[in-house]
Amino acid sequence: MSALEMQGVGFTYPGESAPALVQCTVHAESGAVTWLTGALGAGTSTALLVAAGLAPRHTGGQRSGQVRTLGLDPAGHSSPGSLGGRVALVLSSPATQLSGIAETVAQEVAFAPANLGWPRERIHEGVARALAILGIPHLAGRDPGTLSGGEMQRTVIAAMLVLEPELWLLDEPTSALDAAGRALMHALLRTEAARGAAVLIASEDTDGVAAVADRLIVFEAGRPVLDGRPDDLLRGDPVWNAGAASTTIAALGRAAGIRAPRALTVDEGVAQWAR
Amino acid sequence: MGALTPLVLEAVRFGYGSERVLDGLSLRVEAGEGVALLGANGAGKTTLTRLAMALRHPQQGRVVTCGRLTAGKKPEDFADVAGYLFQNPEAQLFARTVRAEVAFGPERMGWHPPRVMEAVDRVLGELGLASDAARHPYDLPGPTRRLVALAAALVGSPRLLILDEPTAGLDRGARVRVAEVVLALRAQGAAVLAVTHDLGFAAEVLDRAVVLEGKRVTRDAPLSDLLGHHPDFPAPPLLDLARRLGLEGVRPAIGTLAPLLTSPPETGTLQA
Amino acid sequence: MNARLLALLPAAIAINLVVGGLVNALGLPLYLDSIGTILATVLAGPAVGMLAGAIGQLLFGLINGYQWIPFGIIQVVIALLASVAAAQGGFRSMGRTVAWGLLTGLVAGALSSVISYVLFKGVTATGTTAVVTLLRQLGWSLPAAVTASSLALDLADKAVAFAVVGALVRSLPGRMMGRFPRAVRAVGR
Amino acid sequence: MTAAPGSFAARAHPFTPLVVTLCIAVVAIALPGPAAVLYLYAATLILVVLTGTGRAALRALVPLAPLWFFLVLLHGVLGDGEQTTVLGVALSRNGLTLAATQAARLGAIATASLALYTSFSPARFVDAVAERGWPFSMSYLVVATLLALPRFRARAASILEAQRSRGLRLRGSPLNRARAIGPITFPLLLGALAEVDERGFALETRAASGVTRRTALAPPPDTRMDRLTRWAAVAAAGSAVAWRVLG
Repeated sequence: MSALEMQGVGFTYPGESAPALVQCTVHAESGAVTWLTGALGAGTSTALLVAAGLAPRHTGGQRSGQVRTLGLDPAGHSSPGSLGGRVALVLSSPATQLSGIAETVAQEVAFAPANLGWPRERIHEGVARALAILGIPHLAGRDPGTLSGGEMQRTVIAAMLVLEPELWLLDEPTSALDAAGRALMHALLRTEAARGAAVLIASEDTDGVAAVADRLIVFEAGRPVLDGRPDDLLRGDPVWNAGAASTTIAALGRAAGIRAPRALTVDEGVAQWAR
Repeated sequence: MGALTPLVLEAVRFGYGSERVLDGLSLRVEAGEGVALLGANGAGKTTLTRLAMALRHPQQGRVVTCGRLTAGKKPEDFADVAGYLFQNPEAQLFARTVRAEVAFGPERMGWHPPRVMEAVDRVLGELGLASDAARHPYDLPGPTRRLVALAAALVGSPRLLILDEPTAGLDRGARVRVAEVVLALRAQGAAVLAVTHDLGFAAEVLDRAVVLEGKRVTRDAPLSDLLGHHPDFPAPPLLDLARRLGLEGVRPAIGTLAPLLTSPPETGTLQA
Repeated sequence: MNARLLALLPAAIAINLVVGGLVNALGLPLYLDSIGTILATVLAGPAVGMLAGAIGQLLFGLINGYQWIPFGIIQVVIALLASVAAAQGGFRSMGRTVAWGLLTGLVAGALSSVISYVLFKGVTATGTTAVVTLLRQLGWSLPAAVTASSLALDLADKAVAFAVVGALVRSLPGRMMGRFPRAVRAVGR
Repeated sequence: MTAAPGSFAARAHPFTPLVVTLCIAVVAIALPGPAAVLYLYAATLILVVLTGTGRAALRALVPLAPLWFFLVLLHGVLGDGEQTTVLGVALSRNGLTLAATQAARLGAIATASLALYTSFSPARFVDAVAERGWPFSMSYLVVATLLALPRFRARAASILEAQRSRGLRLRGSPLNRARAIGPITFPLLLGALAEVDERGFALETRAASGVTRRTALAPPPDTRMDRLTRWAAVAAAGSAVAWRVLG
């Protein structure tokens, strides 16, 4: 069974006439990193919200089709129910994802486990572990509101990691991270997949995809149009034709009229042009 | 006015409460220059840009923006010569339409309606927002909304453009448009001062690096001397590639590099 | 309580407590300490508005002294009136909105003069008290002076507060409006 | 929100200062006459100094000063009845008594509540509520709003900066100033509403809605001293009310 099964899903936000998802079918497996990309408004963010059940339960609007998240219909389960703590969601703006009641980073990370009623010792151990993995034990006593964007993003991710979720849903999770933070984040996603979690990440920043993702799904107009190994897809033209983008170096190659398959990284680019 | 230096800071000291942020800082930004303001969090980068816009006033020393001493003046006294893009553009959006939002500044400055219309249409066109002119800013996706705020900073054709993290959260298409607009503004003689973590963007549109550390400027050098030669400032991919291909000195942007790299890989010749 | 309300309420309450300071920058004699209450009512119904108003007043009291807490009753009444206004389409046009604001101001002013007379012997927020003092000097009786000054300031204050919320909700983008079905009814869209 | 470290206010169970300050307010309103109320104000001042929140007594003077001034002006200077002369000013004797009673009453209430604010620790309060098994949404709303205030104030300040940088003038005719209300209030309101969705998503994912039993991360001890103090305060408040009603 897949961790996430979306079969022919349609979704329209309230107050909007155009649907955000149309006949959208996505399956994501445990133990793998699945990367979603597409042009602005192609539907990747909505797909994650539908997978989490937040759309339509939270947003309102109309959903059609079949959704099974960890075997359950997420729209029918509010968080304290059977999906509570099993699904992690990380959005691009870390400031809006702080709990609002934590005076320290440690309290911030402990927020969800405390809500779920975990025993105190397990919370303290989990918090220490999550902070260590994100490389921020030194921030444990800091006020989350005073952190830099990158520190806040790491805190928000630690606050999800502490739950040891079975399914990760990440929407542009590295927007505020520098190169080092991004590398750490990508390594974390691999570790989580190795632990057996299903990882879904939606990002238009495809520079790091090939090294991280097992699968790339390209969205266009509310549905997946391409699905394959990132390395194969990113070198070719279809990804561009779908309105999405490949890596910076591939973009340069395309602009320079280089035919597919194109170089993706600087090293490959040097080889491609310096031959 | 065209001959005036866009920004001069002389021996500036500034602090919040007892905490001193800048001390003995001097900086001069000439017309047409593109300056990347770099440094760790809390080094005073944003504070410096606030001093330039008269949002704060130095406790010692002086700040002259476009020939006007900021002392005793308010930010609204500089709205006609300087544009400021705040880190959080949501801090200013209030109007029903993108057009009205962008027209707000020129209207406050008392421009005649036809002139306002013309300037708004021009800047919306440049940023690719023409088709969104009648929409509510909050009906647009986040990245596009940031472009609206940028349009509002650009609409008055400022002599000094201050950008605080202009590309944070932008998608690739929007980033390219911002880069083009900023370069065009510089070509017209305006100075650009940007606080940014996005070194790729900086390498594309700016050429001077000013590093703040310990309350003052510790490094003031061509940006390309810094990128890739300092552990905190790695070379972004396009710059890295250009250097390794021997294209030193070419602006590391897709638009400028691509024409030099059009040869197909089979032939192996570089038409540089 | 659902997560949406947990997210909306602190924002509405903070708006009650912060907008006054923002408008102070304009040097206008307005408190505008009920915008969050009215907004929460229009967007999410009277119960949410009353909760926002009541908690807001409790926190205002915690920060500035408990003596202000009794005025929380006024916040609750404002939420009730705003919900009636919303149900009657009172936010449909600027004219209607201001009329409902004035009505609310009348009620709020009357209530606040009663509270300030009974509990504080006529002394409340400085703005009102200055007017009371002036009227006393002109020979008005204390209850009359308190009532008249409370009314005058509250009429203006609530009219502006309603006008701000009305103008905001009427101009809300479709995407946000879609999330708040009640608001659609209030402005009759 | 910081009491002197190690002081009673910093150590006490969060509900203790809450109950005590509420009881002081009840007593202040119930007590008749200037003498009793002045004693209460004095007792409150001593209490806040002893419990390590003495700063609150000074901070309370900020809202109190204008109230006191107007009380004397309104009742003393402009009051009716028998006159007396203080420092060459003719004042109403009854009015002065009324003003003094009310001033002390407000003084006790404001000082006590600011002392509570000084000693208030959000984390300890959340834990105390969680330990009793009371609804999490209650402590969440109080604490989330208190901690949101600085953020909203900062945002309000940056809105003013952004609009002024675009040429908005805050001075001028009343009409011009009234026209500026929209451009400075709308960004705050729109920004807050735009965030509601994402905040809600995050809170729900982090299991903040429908919490059945939250774990207290570091439950504050509720000592015998705490319980005694609370009962004593409630007894005092009850007696004061009884005295007022019966006597």
